[in-house]
Amino acid sequence: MKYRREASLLILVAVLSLLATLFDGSFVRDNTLDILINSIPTMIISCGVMLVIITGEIDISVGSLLGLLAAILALLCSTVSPGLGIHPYLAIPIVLTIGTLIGLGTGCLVVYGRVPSIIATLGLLIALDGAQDWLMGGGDIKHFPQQLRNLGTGTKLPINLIFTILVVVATGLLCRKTALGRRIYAVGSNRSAARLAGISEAKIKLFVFALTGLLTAMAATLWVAKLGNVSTSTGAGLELKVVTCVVVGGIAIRGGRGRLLGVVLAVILITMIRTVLNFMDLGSEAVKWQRAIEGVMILVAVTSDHFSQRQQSGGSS
Amino acid sequence: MNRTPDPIITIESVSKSYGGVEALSEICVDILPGEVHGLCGENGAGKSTLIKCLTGVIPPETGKITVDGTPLRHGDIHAAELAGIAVIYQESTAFLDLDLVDNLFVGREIKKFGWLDRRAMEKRALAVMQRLDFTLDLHTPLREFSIAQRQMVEMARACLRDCRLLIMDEPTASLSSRETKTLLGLVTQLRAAGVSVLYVSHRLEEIFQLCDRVTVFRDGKLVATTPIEQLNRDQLIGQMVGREVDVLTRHKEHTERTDKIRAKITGLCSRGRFSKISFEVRSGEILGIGGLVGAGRSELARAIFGVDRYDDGEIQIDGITLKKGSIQSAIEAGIAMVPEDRQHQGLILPMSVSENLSLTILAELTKYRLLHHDREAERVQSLMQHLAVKAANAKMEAASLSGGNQQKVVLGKWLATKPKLLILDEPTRGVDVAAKAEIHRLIRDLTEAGMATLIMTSDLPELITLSDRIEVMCEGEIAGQLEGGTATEEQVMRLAFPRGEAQRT
Amino acid sequence: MNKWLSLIGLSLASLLITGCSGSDSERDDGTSTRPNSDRITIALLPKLKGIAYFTSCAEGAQQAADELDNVELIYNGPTTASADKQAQMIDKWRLQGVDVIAVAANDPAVLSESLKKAQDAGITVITWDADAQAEDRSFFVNQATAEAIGGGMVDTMANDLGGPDAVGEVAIISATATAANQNEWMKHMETRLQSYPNLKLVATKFPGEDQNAAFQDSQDLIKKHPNLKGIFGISSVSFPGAAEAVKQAGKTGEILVTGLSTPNDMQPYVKGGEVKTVVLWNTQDLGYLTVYAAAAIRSGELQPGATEFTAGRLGKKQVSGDQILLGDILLFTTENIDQFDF
Amino acid sequence: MKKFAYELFLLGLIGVVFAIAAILDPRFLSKNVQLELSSEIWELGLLTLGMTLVIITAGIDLSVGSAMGLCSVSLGLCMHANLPTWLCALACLVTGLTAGALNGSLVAFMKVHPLLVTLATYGMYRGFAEGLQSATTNAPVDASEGIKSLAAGTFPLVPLLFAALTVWTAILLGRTAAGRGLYAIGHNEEAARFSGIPIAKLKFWIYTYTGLLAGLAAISYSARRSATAEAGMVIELDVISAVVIGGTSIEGGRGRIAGTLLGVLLIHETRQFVDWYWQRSELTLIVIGTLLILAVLGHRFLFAQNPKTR
Repeated sequence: MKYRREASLLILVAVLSLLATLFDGSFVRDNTLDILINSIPTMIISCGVMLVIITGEIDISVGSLLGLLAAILALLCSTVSPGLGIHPYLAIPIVLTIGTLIGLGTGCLVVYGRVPSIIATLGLLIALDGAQDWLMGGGDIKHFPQQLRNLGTGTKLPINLIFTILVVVATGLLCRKTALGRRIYAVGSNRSAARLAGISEAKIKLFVFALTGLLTAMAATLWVAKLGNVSTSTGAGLELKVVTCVVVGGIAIRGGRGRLLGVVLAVILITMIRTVLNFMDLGSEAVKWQRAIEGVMILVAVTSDHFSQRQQSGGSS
Repeated sequence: MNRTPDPIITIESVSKSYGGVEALSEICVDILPGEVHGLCGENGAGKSTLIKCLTGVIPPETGKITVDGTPLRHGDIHAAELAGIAVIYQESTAFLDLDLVDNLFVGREIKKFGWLDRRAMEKRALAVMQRLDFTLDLHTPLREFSIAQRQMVEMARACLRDCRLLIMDEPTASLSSRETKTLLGLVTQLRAAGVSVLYVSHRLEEIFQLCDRVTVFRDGKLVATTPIEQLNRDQLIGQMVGREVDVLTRHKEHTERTDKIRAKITGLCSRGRFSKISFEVRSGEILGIGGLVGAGRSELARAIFGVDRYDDGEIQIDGITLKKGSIQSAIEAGIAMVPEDRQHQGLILPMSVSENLSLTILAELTKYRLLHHDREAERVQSLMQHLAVKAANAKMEAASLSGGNQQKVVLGKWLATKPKLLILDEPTRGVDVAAKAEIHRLIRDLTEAGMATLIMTSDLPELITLSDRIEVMCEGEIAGQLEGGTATEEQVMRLAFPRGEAQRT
Repeated sequence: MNKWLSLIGLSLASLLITGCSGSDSERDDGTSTRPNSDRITIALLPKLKGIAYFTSCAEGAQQAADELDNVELIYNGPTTASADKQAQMIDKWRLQGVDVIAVAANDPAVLSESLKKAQDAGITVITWDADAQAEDRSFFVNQATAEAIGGGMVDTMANDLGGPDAVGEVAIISATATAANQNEWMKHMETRLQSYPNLKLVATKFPGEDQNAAFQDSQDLIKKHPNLKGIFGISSVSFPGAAEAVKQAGKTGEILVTGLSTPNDMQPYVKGGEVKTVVLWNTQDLGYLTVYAAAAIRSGELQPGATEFTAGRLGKKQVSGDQILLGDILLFTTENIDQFDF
Repeated sequence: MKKFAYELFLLGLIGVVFAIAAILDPRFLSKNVQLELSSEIWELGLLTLGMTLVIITAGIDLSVGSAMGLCSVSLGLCMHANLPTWLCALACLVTGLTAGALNGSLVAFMKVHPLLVTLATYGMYRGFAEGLQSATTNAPVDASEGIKSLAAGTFPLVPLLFAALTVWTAILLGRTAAGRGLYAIGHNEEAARFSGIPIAKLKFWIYTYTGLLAGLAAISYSARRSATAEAGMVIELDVISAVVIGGTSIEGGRGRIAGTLLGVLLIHETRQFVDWYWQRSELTLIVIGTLLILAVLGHRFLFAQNPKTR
């Protein structure tokens, strides 16, 4: 069945919702919107990282990159020293540009420097984390102009969510409806064949890395807008969460295969685990095991698929 | 036949060298419109390099290529494509994760307002399949198609490009006879439509059946371009190797065939792959397994060697039953296998010749569990001499050897284990004529020394001349037995085709 | 040949990188690691760098160092609250031969070995902000004990909710489940909560250092416990996270958030009404006092058994046993928060 | 000598670090300082031994640091219960072995991509470590005298053990059938399988070995500091960086223990000196990250063995 993965993710989401509903009857009604909003940074970045993984590369620098970009935006916008108090509509494009350029730089390291992407982005993960701390200097940065905060806290209309949906839809269209999207898959599926078909592997890869940079900058903007606070720990560990979501969503780690829908469901699933556990009466002792429980669930999600796949395809080549 | 004097493509004194070695030197060939132009030569003769120059994958160093009188921009894939040059490569260029429509159009998508026009692409895909007389589902990922079906998609892809010149590089290497027939029919059809075809193949029968003229390369140099009527088989081979070779010696009756049963397979079944397979191989005997591609030959070979598990049945070597699905126990029992895919399964290309050769006998080369480097060098040296592997030294990367020599290394690493049963899956695919003859001779010598050999091959002359006995498989079952040497290709084919279809052909 | 060229190239590149950043950092905090006989080098180690709390401590410390013209101040700390990294830094400072090491201990047990070695090497070890094991240091600059902090937060919350008879459910949002300081505080908070029989602790969450998780946990708590009246955000990540969640849930005024923070950092939420009272002490003074104490101990001016000593602009400070007391906990509310700038 | 060109290059880089140190602050180079700072190197070194094997097979183990944390906590629990020293150490090693074996069996027998397995266990082991610690002792446990004298006493047991394991691992890799098999797997797993290399077995054992090393590293760490769930936090980044800087190809098939040792030394000296001289934790991160990228770039452009192949 073609949509096996999506179906099982959907079932898991339903099971978790049901479980939570046992503890709180109005769980679904009260939490759906919040879970979606809380998933925004992961969701946006996952769209980019998914494309990177489809081309057969990986980007594990997004956590540090988000932190650095959030710090830059905070310094540009914050109305209190050391912030420069620049108008957000000016600052946001600057941050988006920086994000795209860093993404492009990563792409250049991978494509022209021929550094394996996992190593290039590991190096960046470490270095950009340092750069973020360096830039932040003292402590948290708060005091953002209302125009910026409105992007994240519009109570009537969740602008950030609408924007995220637009990003997801655009990514979906890119994958399915454009030549570029099909070429991204083609490069990941068989790079030498892609070359022979006249596709420039270099351009495609530069594009996906740059796009990931841009999307990370967007996520950073919405992050700052929503939480109104940037600290040195902003973004830490996000890269692992994103890669986990992309993989659980059914994107083959070797490239070429997987659909956006699965990733979207996986992001929702992994975001809601925390909320569901919060709503179950875990008791004060069990709460300490929350991270372990999440870990086990992710391990099961990552491996269970291999059980079923093995049975399906047997041992054929 | 409509013969216009002006060639559509002229190749004038094209040269190309890699690291000081001339791959092509001063090549001049012209291709006429509507002709099937054969291109022959041993591996490493420069055929692939010429193809790469023509398609713009690499630029030639000197010389020029003109299409209809206009020079082609060198090293530009798009320019070659625009000029109407399309190619079907030897190794599959399919995107296994993409569906048929995407495979046909990737790189040349049809767009409407910047978006993909899926409907238009589907329509054209159907049209081209109709023209080529086959039907496949448009939305199935190619992974789920057979190799032959993937090859058909490649054909369709080339046809879609409205090409003037279609280059086919060993298109039938992995096709069964029936599929080959379909494909050859297709080539004829293309010729009738005025498309020129540059046809590269090691299978001389196809060259004679199909081509109008044949160009032969040897060591990067042009030997001759000859109209096919002026050539016979031996002359063509002579042009290729520079001497007359007794390619496929007629089968000699083995006088020393013993009665000792080496391998006994009883009732082997694997769901969806093959069922009820039973046969015996005696020491000193070559048993050929014939059949169409997809008949289950390779799957059977993999099961015997323990690569895949099987559902039912038993494999015995010298009376000892093997463990299911364990390569290690198969090797311990004395089975060796030269797999189908030399580059991915047979060899570890980035490792040295020496490391490849000793990979199967590491246990023998250890002392106090440590590898004994001198002993390793000794063994490797003697193996290389025995097999006449042409390599500068044993430390060379296996990747730098020619196809024939690579295959000798694969053979060598298994002969080193002194196997009781040697399984060969397509042992001479993509191997040039001279190396092929050497490999055949080697197989025969070894078998006469008491080994049992099981050979799976799509190459019918090879199957018939090499085997003592032949089992023909059809749709996963054994359809019948034939005697080697005396069987005819027709007999094999009759057994190989599923019932009902045989009458039709 | 080109290998050696490349080597030279790379070494130049690395020189360049390190060189550039070097000049930069020296300009920034003017540190120099050269020992000097008549000068005192004081190494000030926070629990972690990069949060406002410790940065303002460092500012105070720098003021003191500037006033005392024989003091050179080194300020460095780990980027996460890691005791292991702190121990590494202490070891390095010992080897570099600083005169005083002042530590805000992330974990007494982990640091014990390094501190002992430092003392053996003749270095004066004091603690500030968070104490180490008593035998591993000479004095503790005590702004507040864990008991005072934990109890203070509970008292503040109870007070804001209506005094000793405060009624309602409260929750704690901590850092990781293994964060030593937070665990210590929580122990005392739970004890103190017993004296408010109508305040019920309904949940404790451990979002780690993840801002988004802290926000999410607070959000879920608010929904899950409709009678929730107060949230203790006891880490630098969870305090603003909880306040923001209350604000966005539209529960401003209904649910109060409290915790430890510098006034500048939480000022928007105090003004906004999500936070009624922020508990803290004067962090700049803490850093200032620490440096004065360090200098005084090193020069022999302050010795065990003393009952007070003079710390610059802070005047006379009380010494009780081996503890130097900073003074009272400060409570920042909307009335007084603008008077403080740190 | 050509064979060891890259190792020479690394030595040169270490020389550069020393040269910079000599100019800026010669005290850093004194025997005493180097000896004292070396206590940090053993855990990193131990873990890289296993990681080198894993990366040579084109695998990766992100969970080593978390496994080390889990081992440290289990050691702490045993010490807390006043169990005899040998039993504590054994429990710690068994925990590591088990964690490694879980990774190993998922990678080798279930054939899940190692990145996915260890990405999941990375969070899981750390989660268990934190859960276990906070549910039981709720604080780090001081190393017992037994463990201290074992791993941090006057007798340099850990360095000697590290030296022995290094020699053993190097021999395993360079001079045994298993080692040859690991390289074969890294280059071309399919062909290795067809050559009768026991792939699943080898993979299982190298992940398990890495787990065991995490246990050893945890004992060493706990003896120096204390038994805590914090042990090994983010050490996996340094471990992978050191192995890759040491010339092991992340794509598999290439790498040597000698290179790894130099990689460890280079990372260690760089980190220590930047920390030592500039006293800015964030600068250290920037330098290490840049070093990793530069080293791989250097390897690509200066030592690519066959420029003809892609």
